[in-house]
Amino acid sequence: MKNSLNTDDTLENSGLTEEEQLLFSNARPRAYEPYPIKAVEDFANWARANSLWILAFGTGCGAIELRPLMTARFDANRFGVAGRPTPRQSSVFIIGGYASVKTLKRIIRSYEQMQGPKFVICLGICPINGGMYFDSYNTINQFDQYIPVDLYATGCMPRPEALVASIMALQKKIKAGECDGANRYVENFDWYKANQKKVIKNWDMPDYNW
Amino acid sequence: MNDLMERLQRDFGVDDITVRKPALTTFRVKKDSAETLIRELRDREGYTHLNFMTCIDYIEDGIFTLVYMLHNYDKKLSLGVHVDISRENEDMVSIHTLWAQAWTYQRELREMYGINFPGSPRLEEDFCLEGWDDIPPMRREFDTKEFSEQRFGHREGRHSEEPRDHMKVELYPNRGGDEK
Amino acid sequence: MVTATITDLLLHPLGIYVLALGAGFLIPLFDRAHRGSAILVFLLALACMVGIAGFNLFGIINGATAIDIETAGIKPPFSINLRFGLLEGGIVLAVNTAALLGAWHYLPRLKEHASALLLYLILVMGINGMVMTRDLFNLFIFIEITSIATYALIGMERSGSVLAAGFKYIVATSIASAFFLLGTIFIYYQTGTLNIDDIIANQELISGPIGFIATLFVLTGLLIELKPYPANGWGLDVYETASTGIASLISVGVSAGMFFAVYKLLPLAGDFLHSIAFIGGLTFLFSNIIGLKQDNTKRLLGYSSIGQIGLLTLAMALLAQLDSQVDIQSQMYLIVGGLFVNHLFAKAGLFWLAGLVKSSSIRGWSVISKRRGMLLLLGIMMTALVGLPPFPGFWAKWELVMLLASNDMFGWISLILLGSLLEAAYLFRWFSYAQQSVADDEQAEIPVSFWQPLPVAIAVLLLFATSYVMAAVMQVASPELYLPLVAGFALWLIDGVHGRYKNLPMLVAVAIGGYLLTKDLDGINSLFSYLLIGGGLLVSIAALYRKDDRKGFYPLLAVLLLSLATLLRAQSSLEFFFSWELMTLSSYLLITLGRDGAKPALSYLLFSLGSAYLIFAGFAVAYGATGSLLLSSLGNSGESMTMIFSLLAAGFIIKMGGFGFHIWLPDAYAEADDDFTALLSSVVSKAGVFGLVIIAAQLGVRSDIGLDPAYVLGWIGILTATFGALMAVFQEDLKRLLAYSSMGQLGYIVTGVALMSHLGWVSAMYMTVNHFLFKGILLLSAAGIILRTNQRLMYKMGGLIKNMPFTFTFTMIAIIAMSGVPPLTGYGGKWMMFNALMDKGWYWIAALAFFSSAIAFLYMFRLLQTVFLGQRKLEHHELREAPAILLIPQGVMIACIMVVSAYPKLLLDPLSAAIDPWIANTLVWEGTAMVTNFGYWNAPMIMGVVGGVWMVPLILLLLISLTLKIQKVEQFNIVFAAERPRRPEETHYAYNFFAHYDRAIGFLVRPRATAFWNTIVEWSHTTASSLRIFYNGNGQTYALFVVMYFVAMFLLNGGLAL
Amino acid sequence: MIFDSMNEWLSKAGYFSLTLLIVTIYGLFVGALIERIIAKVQGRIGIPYSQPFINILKNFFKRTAISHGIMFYLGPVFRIAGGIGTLAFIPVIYGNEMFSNFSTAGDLFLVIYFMFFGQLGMALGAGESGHPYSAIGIARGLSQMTAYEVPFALAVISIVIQYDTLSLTEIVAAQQGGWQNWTVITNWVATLAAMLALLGMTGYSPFDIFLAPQEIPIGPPTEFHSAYLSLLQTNRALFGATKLILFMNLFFGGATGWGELMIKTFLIYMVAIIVGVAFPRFRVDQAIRFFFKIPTLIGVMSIIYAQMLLTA
Repeated sequence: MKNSLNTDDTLENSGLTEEEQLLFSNARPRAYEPYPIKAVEDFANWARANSLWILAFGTGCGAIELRPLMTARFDANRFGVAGRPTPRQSSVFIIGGYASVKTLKRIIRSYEQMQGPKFVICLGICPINGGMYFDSYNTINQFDQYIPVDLYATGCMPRPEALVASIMALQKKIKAGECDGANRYVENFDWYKANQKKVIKNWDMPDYNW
Repeated sequence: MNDLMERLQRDFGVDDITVRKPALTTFRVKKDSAETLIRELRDREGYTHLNFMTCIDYIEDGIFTLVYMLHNYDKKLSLGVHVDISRENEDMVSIHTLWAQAWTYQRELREMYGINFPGSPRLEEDFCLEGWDDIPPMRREFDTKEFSEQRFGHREGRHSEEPRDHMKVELYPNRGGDEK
Repeated sequence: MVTATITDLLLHPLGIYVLALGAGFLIPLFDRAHRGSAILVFLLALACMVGIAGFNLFGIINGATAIDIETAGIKPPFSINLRFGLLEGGIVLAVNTAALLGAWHYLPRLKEHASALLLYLILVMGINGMVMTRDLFNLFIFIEITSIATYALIGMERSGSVLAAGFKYIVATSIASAFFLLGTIFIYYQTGTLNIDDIIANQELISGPIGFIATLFVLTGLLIELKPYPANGWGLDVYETASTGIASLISVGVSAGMFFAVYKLLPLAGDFLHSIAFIGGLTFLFSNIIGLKQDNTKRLLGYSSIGQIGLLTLAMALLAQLDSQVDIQSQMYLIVGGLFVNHLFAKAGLFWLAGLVKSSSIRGWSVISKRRGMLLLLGIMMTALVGLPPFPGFWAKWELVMLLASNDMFGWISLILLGSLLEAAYLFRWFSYAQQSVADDEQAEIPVSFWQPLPVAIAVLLLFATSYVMAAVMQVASPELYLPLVAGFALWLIDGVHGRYKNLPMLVAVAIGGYLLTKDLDGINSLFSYLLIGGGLLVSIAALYRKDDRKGFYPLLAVLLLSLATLLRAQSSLEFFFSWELMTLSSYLLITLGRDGAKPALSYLLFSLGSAYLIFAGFAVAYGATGSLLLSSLGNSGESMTMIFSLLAAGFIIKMGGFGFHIWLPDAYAEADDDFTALLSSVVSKAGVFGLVIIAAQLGVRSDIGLDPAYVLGWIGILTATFGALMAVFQEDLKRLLAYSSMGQLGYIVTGVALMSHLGWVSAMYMTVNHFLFKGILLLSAAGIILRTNQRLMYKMGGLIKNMPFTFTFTMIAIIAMSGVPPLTGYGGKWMMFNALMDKGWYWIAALAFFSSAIAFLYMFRLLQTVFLGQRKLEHHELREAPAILLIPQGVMIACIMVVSAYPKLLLDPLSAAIDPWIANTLVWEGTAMVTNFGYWNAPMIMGVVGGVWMVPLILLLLISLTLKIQKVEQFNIVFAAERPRRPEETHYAYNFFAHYDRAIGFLVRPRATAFWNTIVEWSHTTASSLRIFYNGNGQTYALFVVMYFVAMFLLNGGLAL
Repeated sequence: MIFDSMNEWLSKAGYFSLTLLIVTIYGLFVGALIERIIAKVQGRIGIPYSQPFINILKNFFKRTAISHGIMFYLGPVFRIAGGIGTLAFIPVIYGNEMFSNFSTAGDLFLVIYFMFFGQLGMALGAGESGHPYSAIGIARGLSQMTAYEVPFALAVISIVIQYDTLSLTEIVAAQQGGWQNWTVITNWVATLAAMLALLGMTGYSPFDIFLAPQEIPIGPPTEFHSAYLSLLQTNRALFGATKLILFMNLFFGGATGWGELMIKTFLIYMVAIIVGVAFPRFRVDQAIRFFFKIPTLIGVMSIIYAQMLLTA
């Protein structure tokens, strides 16, 4: 699975017309190193774990489970969780259940627009193996083929309690420094891109949405 | 209602008239006279609203049945107009001239069933599916499971159970799934 | 001795008649031999007539006595009794010259008939006779000769309409002559003499009903010949239909003769002077109103002719009234003579031009848009006709108005100014049609040789010469005053050179000229000279960026800038007004050089002239009150001070685009050449500020009378600022936005001046300098942007920061300096003005100032956002930075802004010193801080603190950036999910940027002012139409009018009471 | 000589850094406190007090970033420089030379105009990001600003008339000697107008459309992230607190100690919060029209009132 990083620093952006090539960056994403001092990295991870800003993008039916999180009953604010309407400022992407091919395209865009370190939680069974949509003509079966996933909260659907539990598990994982999805994505970029392009047939966007 | 049906029978030769509910009647009409009949219903009989139009694939009979659902606001009556078209020659007259919004339905039918509505606007554009490259997915000869496995892959470890059998085991584990 | 006698004999005035008659006999003879020789005789005769008149006039000017001639040795009425004095000589010389030039122009047509040559000579002789004769009956004879010759000449064109017009002409003039003859008989009955001098001497004999009727008949007869409104339809028809050669002679020659005849009989008029003045005024005003509606070239010229003669009549009657009280003979010569010569050459020239162009409608004159020479001639003629400097009409009008003002005849002044404005309106409307270039395939070739326009050119030269003579007589003809024109002329000579090589001479000329003109100025004038001349030069450097030839641009620019210099050094109101008008005219012409400049330039000119006439009126009132033309004596005007202040201030405010009078401003600024707009806004608009400061200094400060209008002025200023800003918010056009912004910023300055306090003035001057700096930068940047993008609409740009980083930086700094955000210059101006406003207790104005400066943020940001930021268009990816020559002046101005921001004392000290002579200094400095009653302002410290607090986060961010992987991305790498951006045009949020603001308070800026002025225009056109109802083209009706006119005169002058 | 002034500058800068630190921490803390109070009202626990700090740290610790250009990069710098500068020109603690900052550089007028500095810079930065929502947000924000400036300007003019000075120190000095001397008592009309303007200034509901989180993802800062965002967040706390200090100085008698300052500014802040939680959002043109009606009218009355005070 570990492909060697393509040495060529630019992407082809073959999905774009010649004019559009001018308008989108063709730079290849780069992986980032942890801070050289361990204590700083740990501290940074602690801060990241305690300030989880979730991208407000309900990608599937599970999005409905996200809403109660902010209510008095679950109050995810306690854990430093907050919603954020723009991917630039978010650090957590919660995939709300099944992802159709059409939505996958938008998920990829949004994911790539997020700034690292970034974390992905998949809700429900569908992102794992298709769930009840295992034989659908437009729902992908294995989400981690396209985007690196840090955590699965399985079930159909998992309840908000499960979501809270998964957030706490994510925090633990971040603090342990095990959430390197963004780097994995970059390191295996060509493999991910090939998978994405295999299912998304009208690839009319740049290869990496900066 | 009966008057109308009699008249339609007389003028257009509709058949298969079925009263499904007090307010809903369906009937079948020939492909050639369908558009004229719908126009007549809209302009003369007050069926001014197009609820929806959809399609049923009768692969065994080699036909698509198009369903136009019309509604009369004054009488609060609905009419379902069924039109059979051949699966081989899947052309149908466009009714976007009658209801502008019909082109959306027609785009969808084009994408999902491959039915052609010559003259309908933006027919060739993607509607729901972006970049679809196979036969239209709602046609029944399309094997969706095979397509899914081939395109989206298959994760090992998945197995399906008959819900009834599964629940028996779950509910009566001691009796080996026997409900008695 | 013998030779002298022969010379005397040959050159005796009588020779004119001898020549005319002799040539008249000879022409048919020579014609038989050879047509060419007849023409030679004809031209020789005319030339000799000019020569004789000139020689004798020269003699009289040098002290010879007037020549009285009594032919045949018999006493009048049986002899021909002539006099050749100063006036007669002048008029005869002018008329004969015009006739000679006219003959040249008309020769192609004249030479077809020998009899036409003959008739022409007879006509000229008739006019000469009318001028020179001192005998009533002779006068009648000459009138008849002239009429018949005219009629015959008109009849040369054998088309129906011409013949009909000629018939109407002969009918009307016959009735008029009949009146005249009747009157002559009655006068002879009462006085027993026909000699005018005798009649005047025995004036008391003309009395009782018979005397009344006699005078009435004589005067009415002559007046009708002058074609007064409304009994002038016959004259107009002739003007419209007759060929231009004849029409010009009727307009200038015949009218001149008639006019002089009236002049001669004026001493008899007595009580009739009022009605003569009334007739003249009415004719002047109404002809000019009707002229607004005219599209037919020759008819328009006809209205103009009649109007001018009306003005002459008015001036003459008024002066005659005054003459009875004080001796104003010399001014009378100047005024009547000036107006007359002006009309004579300008109108004749226009008729001749009309003959060359042969376009019946003024809309068709665009055929000469490419013929710059003819355009120039047309423009000069119109300028002269309207009475703009440096032409004789200007001096004459000035003298007339001043004279009227000193006798409190303000009603007549307003009428004259209004009529002049209307005349300017239709004449320059015509000019703007002539300027509009048409597509090449429509470009009808006008077959004009080099020689054909020559008479017109000579007329132009004569106008200039007369002008200089008049100025010399009025003792204002200093070389300094004429320097702008001379410089402009010199530059015009090298106008054929390739574009860029003309800029440098222009700059040198302006620099040297400006230095010479302004070197000995002091105080406020000196400050303004640095701003206007130095700043003007700086901005003009940018003109080098244009590669094309720009015909006419550089001479006009030199005239403009140097006229600003003469404006600054003006000591008297006459010099001031002369320079002001010159500035108006040259800036108008410069605007017309812009892309679609003709139409906006017209409205610019009309508003400018309106403002100029208000200033004129103000000076007139001042002259009336003080009897002095010196600007420094404005303050002695006592009770009229408020009036003077209001008039002058109104004039200057219109010029600056004040609230309600701003509608000329955006169009003119937008359509002028881009670099010229920069000059217009940053430099030329300051002339208005200068005027305002001057009058405020002279009038406002010295007494408390100035206070109330000052408060009004303050409100006007702040309303201008507020609405200028509001309107700028809703503009899509870059230059219109900046134009409205200019208007708004000048509003603050007006308010600052209106404060009439030391701090207020310092703030106004400071803002003036600041406005020069930032608006110069902004408009030069705009010039660069427009050059590169070829686009003025802001929403069609975007993202240009990537291509034009310098332009962006300069614009941004200029905008910060404009907005008043510390630490740049704008803050100081706002702070001082706010303090001064609070000091004065003008709280509401202060609140509005706050509000308008907040609104200003909206358009300033919009400018930056929609042009430089946001999404760049695909076609703009390859654009280059603006040319260096545009950037250099901007860079200099940026440096000035930075220095002044950090050390405002450098600027404030000289400003304060200049103001100190007028208002006691109230500025208190504590070290580098300025302290007022309310607060304090320590500019260097602010600069330091802001610099510091700006550097700290910057360094922090730079440090953090070291640990980050920052990727430079392209314009479409923005946040999007469902739909990706497709085209920059769809993604650039720029069009109707403040739609919500429009929804909230946009109703405030619906174009009410435009609607108001449109209504005015509509209304005057309607009036013009309704005034035209008298002209139905029917000869009988016209005859009836002539008769009724007499009846009306009879009734008006109390005929029933007899 | 030069060293003396250098020393003076350095010591002033040192004291100011202390002020800056206190005010920033206080601003962040009070933000968390308000969040917790709102949470309590809603029956929740709410964020930890440390949350705003962690958020800023988290953004500093982001490892990737993008840049749309030099203005985009400088936008947050301008923004926070505006915040710091505004604070620098306000004397924070009355009668304390240490915390009078650089208020000798300019007066109230300077503070009001310098507030625009950050907004303008931020607007330029957001503009260069090229995101249409940023531009829309700025257009709305600026329009709203012109509207609430009107009652605020009127109120300021009113108190300048009342105290006959533009100096903030002197305005505070005039209010010393008990609560009955505060502007809120002596010129309650102006205070009312200014407090209404404060609602617009703080950008809470009902005047938060320019940030509109759902419709135009948080408006101007849509594209800002990582370290840029942490600068902006710091400034939001700092600038918010600075505005409250300005209001406290103008209308509520200033503060003679940090405790008094915190209590007073917190209470002023609560006004905006209570209005914010109680009212739904205005559309921007409604907001503009609102400010041009009642608050402006009150502002006009405040000037008349001040003139009456002066003559009385």
